[in-house]
Amino acid sequence: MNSWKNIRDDFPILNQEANGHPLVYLDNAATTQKPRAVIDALSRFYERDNANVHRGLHTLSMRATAGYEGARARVAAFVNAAAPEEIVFTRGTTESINLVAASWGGANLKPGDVILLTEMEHHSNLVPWQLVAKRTGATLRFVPVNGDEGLLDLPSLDRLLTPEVKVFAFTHVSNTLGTINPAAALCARARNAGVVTVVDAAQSIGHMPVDVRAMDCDFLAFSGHKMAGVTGIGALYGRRALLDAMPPWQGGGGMIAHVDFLESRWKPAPERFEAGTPNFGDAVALGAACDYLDGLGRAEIQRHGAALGRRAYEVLSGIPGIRLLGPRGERAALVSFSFADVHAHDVVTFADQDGIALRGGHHCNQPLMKKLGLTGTTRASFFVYNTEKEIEVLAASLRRTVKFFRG
Amino acid sequence: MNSWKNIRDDFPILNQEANGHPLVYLDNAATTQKPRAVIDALSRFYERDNANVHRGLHTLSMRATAGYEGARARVAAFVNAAAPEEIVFTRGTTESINLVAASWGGANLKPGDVILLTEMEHHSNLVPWQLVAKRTGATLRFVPVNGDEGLLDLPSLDRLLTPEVKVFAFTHVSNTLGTINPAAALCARARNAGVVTVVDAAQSIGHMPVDVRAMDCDFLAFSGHKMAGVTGIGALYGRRALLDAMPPWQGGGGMIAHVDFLESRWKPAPERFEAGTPNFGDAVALGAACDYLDGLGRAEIQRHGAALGRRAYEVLSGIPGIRLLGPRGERAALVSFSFADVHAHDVVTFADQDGIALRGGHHCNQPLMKKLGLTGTTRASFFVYNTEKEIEVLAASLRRTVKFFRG
Amino acid sequence: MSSDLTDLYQHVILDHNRRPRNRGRIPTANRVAHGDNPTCGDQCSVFLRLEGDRIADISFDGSGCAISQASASLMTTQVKGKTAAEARALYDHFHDIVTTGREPEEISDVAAFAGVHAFPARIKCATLGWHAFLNALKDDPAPATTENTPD
Amino acid sequence: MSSDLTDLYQHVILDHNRRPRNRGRIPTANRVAHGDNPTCGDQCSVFLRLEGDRIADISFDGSGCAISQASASLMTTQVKGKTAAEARALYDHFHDIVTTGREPEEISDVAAFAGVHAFPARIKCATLGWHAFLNALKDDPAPATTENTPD
Ligand SMILES: Cc1ncc(COP(=O)(O)O)c(C=O)c1O
Ligand SMILES: Cc1ncc(COP(=O)(O)O)c(C=O)c1O
Repeated sequence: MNSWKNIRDDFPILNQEANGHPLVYLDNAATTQKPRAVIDALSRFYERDNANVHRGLHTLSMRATAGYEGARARVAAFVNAAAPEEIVFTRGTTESINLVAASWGGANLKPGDVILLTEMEHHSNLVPWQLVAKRTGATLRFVPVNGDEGLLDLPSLDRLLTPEVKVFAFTHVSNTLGTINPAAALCARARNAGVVTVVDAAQSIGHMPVDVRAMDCDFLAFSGHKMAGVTGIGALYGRRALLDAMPPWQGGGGMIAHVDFLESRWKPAPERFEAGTPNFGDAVALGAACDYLDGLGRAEIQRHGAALGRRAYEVLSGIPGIRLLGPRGERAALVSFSFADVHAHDVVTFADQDGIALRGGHHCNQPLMKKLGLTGTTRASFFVYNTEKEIEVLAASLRRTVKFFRG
Repeated sequence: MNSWKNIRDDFPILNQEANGHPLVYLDNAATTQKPRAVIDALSRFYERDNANVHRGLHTLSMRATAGYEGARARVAAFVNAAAPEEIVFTRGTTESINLVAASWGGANLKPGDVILLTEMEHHSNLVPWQLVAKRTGATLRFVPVNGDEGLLDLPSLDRLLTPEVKVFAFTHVSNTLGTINPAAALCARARNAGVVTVVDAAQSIGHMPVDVRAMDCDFLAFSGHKMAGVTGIGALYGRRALLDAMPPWQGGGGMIAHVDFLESRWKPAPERFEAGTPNFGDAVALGAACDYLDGLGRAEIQRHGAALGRRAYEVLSGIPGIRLLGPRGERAALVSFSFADVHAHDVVTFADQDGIALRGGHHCNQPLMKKLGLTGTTRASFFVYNTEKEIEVLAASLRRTVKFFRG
Repeated sequence: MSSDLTDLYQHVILDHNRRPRNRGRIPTANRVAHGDNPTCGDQCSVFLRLEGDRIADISFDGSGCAISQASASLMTTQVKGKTAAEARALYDHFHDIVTTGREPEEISDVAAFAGVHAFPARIKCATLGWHAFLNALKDDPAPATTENTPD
Repeated sequence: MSSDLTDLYQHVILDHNRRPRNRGRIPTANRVAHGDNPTCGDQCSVFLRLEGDRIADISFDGSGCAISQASASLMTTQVKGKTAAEARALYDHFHDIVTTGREPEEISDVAAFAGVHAFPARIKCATLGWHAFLNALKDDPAPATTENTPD
């Protein structure tokens, strides 16, 4: 168990001022900060163990390979995969989803097939499907969102899950609304209809226990940089039978069983999907991030985040003219809002002058914004080191900002 | 100018023993070690400046964006690109080539077209072309290698550059033979024939000046981890007009101009090709690697590497029964060899017991191995910190090994 | 409020933001151009009535932050009645102010935008309306975008 | 030479490597299987004459490191004349030795492979010929591969 008590000391970056105020970092849904333990694991790897993995029989290479494959096993355990071979390392959620869409989708979709998404998908769980739809002749269909409350229209799901639907891809937690979707129930309903499921866990992976076997999904995509890990590494979990049946996506060293000038044969998963030198340095750091989060306890992280999310919703709802998005009750560790008379970017610039890091804009959710009649929102998103006190600082700053604009 | 004098002190990893002997790291063609300056740049980024880039208007995000775009400009300058927009960040050489093959190739190749490669290509510059050939109906053709000497059969090039050839992809430096191909001349001949050129600079980028405008190539691919940078980051240089005309490859956040539920529009290059959160942490470290190498002086690095390559060829040629590959004269900073009676993997295991890190096997060059009647070779490859003394240590170890096996 | 910030959101900007001038589509327009800033999501359409070389009338519409909207609004008041060449010179002047922070010698509303200089991420907001206007002048049908423009 | 290394490349391995037994294709074979280790490039083909349940004759061919070739050679000498069940038991025994490093109680040539345990990257080399043999026994046409096998 790491200590929650001095948790802010674990994150060197928090110990600084921005524009003359103590940094209040509330942009965690974009990327989380990294604890010393993760940064040190990364440096240590390059200072002691670095060498190219696989194919290498010398001491450093064997150590690096053990580090890389150890990280794979660690990540597999973190999401409770049945085997390390079910974890493919990628750059992050976006690449993971592109891999599934291009490889699984390219091989399994045909004209007339339907890809089911939801209206709250991040562009990274929408555009890859648009691209493969164009390539294969499949079409897209969307589970509606019920307005500002941000809940999926679940009754419509049975109607939408027609026999033409081949895959259902949805986000576990919305980065814009803070909605937590009932992933296990959605997967169960899809499975009953014979539909493959792809879960975008970008916003849940660092914030709550994520168990692929309890969820019983077919694929799960996530990013290391949103779970206290560094940028450049993430993973795709895939059921082994599905992964092994998929054609390669990228070609190159490390993924082949045999190469001739004109034809090649592939290794099984996960190597089949890891062409070229893998990002083993950052993978090792991702293993350290898993250790760090498990040290804090993931149930405890979830409680902490949910409490901040609810508290922020309450406190901010008192600001005149604020429009809050997402569910009022159970919600993820973020709050998203807008004002009719102050643009999100102006809000962010004003908050920044008070040392507060927020994000404003469409949050890679343009179609949802359009549906809700918004051009963007301002979002405050929390992680393990954020406090109720910081929510007060945020509220005070927002009040000053709207007052300034309203004159 | 960094100091060459105490250069080994710049690389923390070198200061260790392997199996009771001082580490002699001769596996640099697989991956180079990282100087303190690069490791520190990475830690420092996560300790001070980390935030998601673009779309971010708060202090940290602006700093991170400046760091990331600064790294792009730095890398552009490193290869003398005309503009930072000609640099797309990727995971490395393999991903860069897959991007060109899938996006440019997918849009421009049709049945009957020919992709011209050489017999010395790394799997990473072969398999992506096999995949796109299968998809588009194009076929592959190869410039022959003249046997153990490892030179391209240049006279045959004019015969091979028929009107059906649409693209010529070749390696600047062979990772197996140590051959340095005349890249500028090859590009000029291809250009005269109206053929697009793709240069695999994985093995040249860290070892000699690489100037895309002098070379006048259309695309150039390379990996950070082979030029003193960390794993997970590399780049594709592309002529701007070509990049801007190419369709996206991966979809997701950051690469779109406008997204609707059913259709989207793309940003121009390089963003079009950087879907999802980029690996900005490692990109910043890559900028530091450029600084480090330029500090040593790239012409000086080239002289150092060429001297070691020649010296190793000379010294090792005295070992009974050794078969040396690649050119006898001008060669890259590596030497590759085999014995009829001792397998490469046994050589590597024995060398490792003497603290020497070598690589044995097909070096992702299976078709070339087959052509040369080899199942693999042993390779010793050098970087800025290697010494003539280490070549002596290697030669002594090899002599003991062959003696042991021959009894 | 920091002084940088009040510099940025000077009275002029707040005023144009609250009461935009020449907003909406003029029915007599013979040139239209659209600009967007995909990274921010800011949008701006410019409607132009060009008579010979003169900007006889102009309006804008769109959505975005205070800076982008106020800048577009102020732009319309500045170029209305000017020749194309005069309008281009005004843009150069404006561009110089927002990128260098140099305040112009004569007192003018444009000076309010000198504060943008301290917020480099916002320069694209300030120039969005101008880019759309320049495209309308050129009669360029491609939407103006502030991605990969030098400012 | 380190003692780990001489353990590994004991006399038995060197001997089988220099003078492989049962090498080449037996013309009477009624079962063939091929194994490869894509990471190393090692290859091994096993040719089997199965009469009822007995391994009447066996040979191997291939290329690879001393360990893989010696192990395949030794394997052929061990299983020739045995029943399928006996041969499988010999594999289990061999597998135990190379993965745990436990030397068997009775003195035998297989014991030479206990040294492999200290070189985890080489375990796949030592088991390659065995995997090809087991596939030939099963009459499995898929090439045996040491990728993603538990050893
Ligand atoms: C000539 C050549 N091309 C391509 C590659 C692939 O580089 P990476 O594995 O970094 O993608 C390598 C490195 O192994 C190489 O030597
Ligand atoms: C819900 C959701 N999906 C996908 C992504 C994309 O993740 P990444 O940019 O790390 O690939 C994000 C992050 O922005 C997200 O919030």
